[in-house]
Amino acid sequence: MKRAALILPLLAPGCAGIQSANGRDAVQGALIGRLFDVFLGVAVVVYALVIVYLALALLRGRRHRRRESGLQGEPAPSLERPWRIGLILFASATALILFGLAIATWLTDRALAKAGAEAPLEVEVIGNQWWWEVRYQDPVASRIVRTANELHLPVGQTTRLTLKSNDVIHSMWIPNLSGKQDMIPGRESDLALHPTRTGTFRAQCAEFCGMQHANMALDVTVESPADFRRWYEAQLVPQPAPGGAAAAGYAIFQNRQCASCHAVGGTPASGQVAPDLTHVASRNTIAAGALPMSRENLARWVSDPQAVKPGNNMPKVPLSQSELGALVAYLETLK
Amino acid sequence: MSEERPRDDYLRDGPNLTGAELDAVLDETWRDGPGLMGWIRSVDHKSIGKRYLVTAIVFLGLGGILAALMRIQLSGPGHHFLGPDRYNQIFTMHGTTMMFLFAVPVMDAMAIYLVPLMIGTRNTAFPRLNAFSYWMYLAGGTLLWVAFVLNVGPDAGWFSYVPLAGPEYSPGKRVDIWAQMVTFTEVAALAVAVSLTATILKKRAPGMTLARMPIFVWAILIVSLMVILSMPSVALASSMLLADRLVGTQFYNSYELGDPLLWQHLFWFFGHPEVYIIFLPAAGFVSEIVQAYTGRQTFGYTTIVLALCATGLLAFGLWVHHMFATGLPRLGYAFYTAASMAVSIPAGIQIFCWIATIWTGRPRFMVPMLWVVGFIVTFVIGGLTGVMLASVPIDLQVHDTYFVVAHFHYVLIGGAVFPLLGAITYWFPKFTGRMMSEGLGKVSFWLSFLSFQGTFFPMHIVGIEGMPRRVYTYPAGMGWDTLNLISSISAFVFAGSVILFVANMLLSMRGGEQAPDNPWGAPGLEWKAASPPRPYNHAHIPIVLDNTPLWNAEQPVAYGLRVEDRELVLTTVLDARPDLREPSPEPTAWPLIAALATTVMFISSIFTPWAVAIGSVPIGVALIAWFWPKGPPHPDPVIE
Amino acid sequence: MTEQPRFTTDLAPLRTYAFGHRSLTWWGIVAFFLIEGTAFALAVAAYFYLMNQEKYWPPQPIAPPGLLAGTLFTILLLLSEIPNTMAKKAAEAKDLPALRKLLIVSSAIGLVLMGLRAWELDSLNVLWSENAYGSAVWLLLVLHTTHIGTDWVDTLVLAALMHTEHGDTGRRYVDCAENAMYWRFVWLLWLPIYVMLYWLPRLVT
Amino acid sequence: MSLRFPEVIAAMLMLAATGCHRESRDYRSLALQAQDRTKAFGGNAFHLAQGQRLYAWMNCAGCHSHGGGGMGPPLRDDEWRYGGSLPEIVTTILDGRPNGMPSFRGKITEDQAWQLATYVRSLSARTREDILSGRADEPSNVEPPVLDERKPVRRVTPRQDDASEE
Repeated sequence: MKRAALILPLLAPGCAGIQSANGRDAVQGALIGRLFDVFLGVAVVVYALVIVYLALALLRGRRHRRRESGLQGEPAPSLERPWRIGLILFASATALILFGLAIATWLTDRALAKAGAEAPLEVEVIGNQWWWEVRYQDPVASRIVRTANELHLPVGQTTRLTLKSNDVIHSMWIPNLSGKQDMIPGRESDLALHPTRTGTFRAQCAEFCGMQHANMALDVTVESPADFRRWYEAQLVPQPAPGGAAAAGYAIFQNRQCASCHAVGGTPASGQVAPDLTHVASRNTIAAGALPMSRENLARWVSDPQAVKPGNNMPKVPLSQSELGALVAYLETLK
Repeated sequence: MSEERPRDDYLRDGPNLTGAELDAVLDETWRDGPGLMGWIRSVDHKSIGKRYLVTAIVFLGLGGILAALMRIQLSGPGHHFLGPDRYNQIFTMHGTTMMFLFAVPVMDAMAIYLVPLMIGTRNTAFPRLNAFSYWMYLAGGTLLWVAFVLNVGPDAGWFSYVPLAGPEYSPGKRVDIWAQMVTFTEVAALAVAVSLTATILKKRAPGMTLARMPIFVWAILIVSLMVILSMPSVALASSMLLADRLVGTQFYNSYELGDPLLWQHLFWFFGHPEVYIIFLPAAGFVSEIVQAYTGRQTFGYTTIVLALCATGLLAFGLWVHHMFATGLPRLGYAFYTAASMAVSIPAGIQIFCWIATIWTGRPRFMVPMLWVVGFIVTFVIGGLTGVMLASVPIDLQVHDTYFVVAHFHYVLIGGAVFPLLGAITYWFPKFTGRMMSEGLGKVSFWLSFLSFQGTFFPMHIVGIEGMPRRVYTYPAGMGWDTLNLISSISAFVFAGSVILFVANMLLSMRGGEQAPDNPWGAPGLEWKAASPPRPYNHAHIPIVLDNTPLWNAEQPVAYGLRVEDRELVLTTVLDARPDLREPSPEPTAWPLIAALATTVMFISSIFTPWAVAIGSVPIGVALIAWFWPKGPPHPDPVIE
Repeated sequence: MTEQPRFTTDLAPLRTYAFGHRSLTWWGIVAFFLIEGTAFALAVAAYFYLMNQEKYWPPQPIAPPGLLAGTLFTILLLLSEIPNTMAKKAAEAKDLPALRKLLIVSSAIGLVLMGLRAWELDSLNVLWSENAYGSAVWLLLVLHTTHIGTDWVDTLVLAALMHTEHGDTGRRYVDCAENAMYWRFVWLLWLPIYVMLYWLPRLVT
Repeated sequence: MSLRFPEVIAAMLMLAATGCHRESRDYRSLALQAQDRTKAFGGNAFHLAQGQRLYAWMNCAGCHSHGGGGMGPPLRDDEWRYGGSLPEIVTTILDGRPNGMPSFRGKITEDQAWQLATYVRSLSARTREDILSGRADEPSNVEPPVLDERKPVRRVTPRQDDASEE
């Protein structure tokens, strides 16, 4: 095992990005990563042996090279004998190595099952065509947090994601934390995460789900339990109707097309078919990772969503410049 | 009707009728008709095989162009070269074309052309069924590509997971056309499999017992049985998908007791044997090439044949490794991990035997041998990443990422296309009577080999670094930019090398130096026939005494077959004792007409389910006319 | 090919047709058995796959398929084996008159079977578009109907062929024998499907 | 090959006329006049599929159920109180109708109204066969389409020959 770990670093180059299986920022990710190191190490060793064997055969063959074609005389059976033994040794060695790797896999599986056994925090993630609906479960109904395209996790605790889908098959994959699980309509699967390092990571849908499969990302923020508690309480706070400059934007949001699909806690707008916007301004990105959150990007997205994410289900709502400015001002207040 | 007494007034080959005189008569009997009608009516396995090969290489080119377009779009983050809709159509068409329209048909092409020559007979069994299968394959490919040109190309991936490919989330006729194309190519592959199985079992030269068959013929027999047992699965799945989309059945509708995973089970039950259907003929090529260029029979003949059988058997037991992320029970997965790992043992054994053959033989490093070495170096990497993918936890990280894309390109291009290019170079003299140029061959090999590694090795790293599969673009600053650029540039060099190879083929077809019957001094029976082979392949049916007929001093032949009508000998299955004289069907256009009727029925059934009932009447008429004996009844039967 | 090749085996006295596994078309038909058998096996597997996802099978308001039509169809199908076996023996004995009569009897039985099948499809108590159960039942029945339909047309064609002057040649007898073998495969395949579709829902609830 | 080629090309061109339009995913908003919109939306499978999803999202099933009718009139029959052509259905959706049909103007965009109308018209199987989607991924408690003629209600707009819109 240690020998494999030595070889590995030179093969998985570069520090792990925010969306990389090398990140290993959770117990699950680390377990899988270590198993991958074992497999990679064994694979490199086996490959080296095969190449050496091939090279020797080619070199020996080069010495006996010949121009003329045709039969060169059937090699004597005595010459064949060592190769028969070699074949048996090779086959049994391969079987033994594979058996060892199967045992390593089984051990990792058991450890993964144990790591995800009990989870104080339950989160339901529902895949839709090209965005994620995230619901933090709580026995008290009023404390259920509904958000979209973002996932906050307390470090050092296990969180269980219950994965569902509203339309086609998606796949929740946070490479830094753990492996992926498909979200299949009509079925429920689960994914346990036990982050060990704080930071922001990026998850992405890993099963082709249509036109905007490429822009279906999720911001994962791992923070200390205290910060997580603070974020959780902030999410529970509904958004009252604002005064001043944002009031015009609020009126547009409630009376025009926005309220038909989107919901903002504490206001009449309660559409369920599009992401919940109660605390949209507190998120890092817009439209499932398509644009980083900023005032200009909000304006750019709302004015023409089809330009940013062609084919997504948000229509181009006809807005004048002033209406757009007012609406964006209102959205900025939804911290 | 009393016992069939052979009337002596028929002209038969033998000591009194041999050499040039026999050649004239046999050529007259077995030749294709002249001109276009002759071409359409042909049932000669060599012309059908060549047609399959040319069509498959055309589809390889088309699929390659799509790959180039994808690499341009992915060469950097956020490119707008292709929109999402067009890119999704392109990657689906790339996968579908390469798997259904290139890989399986090209192996069929080589098998149809070479198997009758290698087992010493004059045509495949059921040659008209072969002709029918080519027309169905051509119709399926044309349907798909015409639809793609008309913006009706499928866009749900080459395995079209439901419900995305279902009626609600794939509006229009795009996925219907994909599903119907699968039906076309599956009918074609099944027809070829049936005819090859019967050919190999019943038409071997007298004396060629099962233990003396060339390894390539063994590979094709096992592949044919795998096609027969796996293709019905995709036929059923795509018909159920078409029913869901057109007549409202509920197979995959999770709201009405259906299950999207039913599609995945049925598709991958076919999907995984399919990739072994592509790899095993390539393993057969390598065994033949290594045997010819090291001047000795491939080491461990029985071991390799058993390894081929083991691969064929195991292939049916590991399809769930494509579904490790779908949340099925973990104990079931453990079985599939074991099976997926176990399937690498037969492949490893074959690699061991090939290298042992090179070690103990006296190799000549011609171009085909370079392709074999390139194959071993590349395929072993693909095999090892395959073992990684067999382990569930690792697969959960790398499934549907560019790591998997790298894996299957290593085992499909490295494992099947490299041996195929070597095999084309090796048998080119037999196909065309001219040698491919050594120099150009070496250049295109090294160019292909190196640019292949440059294109696909970085994909391993990009996959581990988190880039999912089938994304039409990706954000900047994820650490994927340079690796994708390297892949894109190498991809163009690789495309260039394949074009160079095809150019070498085209140039050598006319300008190559004349090839003798057996330029490599190889032991197989196909090298006993002329280059290019006469329409009747062998003047006299050869008799086989051991595994390497042409290296045996004794090369006896049989005689006594009729020469003015198409006739060849059937032998018993196990030890190939001569058993019957079998008339071989005459050329006819009915297979084309039946294929056209089937095409009309298949395509119109996309638009209205009634077409299935109405459309099957012309097919029935065409098939009856195809089988109905024509002309006056012959006492000694001839299939008109 | 300058010098004379060594001629050793004379193939002239070999026969030009034979019954059973010595004939080439026999192997083609066995290959088709494998193809259709796999397709039916997978359709049955899909039926069981969908079944064990439900507590009630067939799902609640739907009654299992009507027994009368299916059972009559199965009985007649089994009875059709009698003329079928006689036709096979007549073919192997090259007894043309008997073969001609038996082929006509088989074709007539085929016509009645198709009629019974139409009635059976009508008494399934479920439409293919109602739910996955209905779809699976209709899939199996449509597959078998095409299967029996194609072999019925084959029998019709053979019956017509045997009445022409081509009928009296060796290979045509082989064709009739192999068609009889194929008919056996058709009803052998139907038995498990019949038990599964008609009796399983009644016994297992 | 030569003799088959001209026919194949002719067939393809004819197919081209219908093929690419039915399939084009033109998600950009279409600034077109009424009759151009009828052709643009009426003959396009993508818009029909989007209309099907809007039908679910905007809770049309609340009153019309899956076209069988309930509080609102059935949409699967051939009975159109306020006109069965596409522009008329769009007007019904956007401006609402007396006794119960709410106005969706401002609640959904113009294009969405046209997509919804395309789907609603397809419920009575008046759209071309090749555009209809086989079924929705939802419970199939949909009664078979009822096309038998019922007693006609007095029409608001003169009856247009619907066939003209194909």
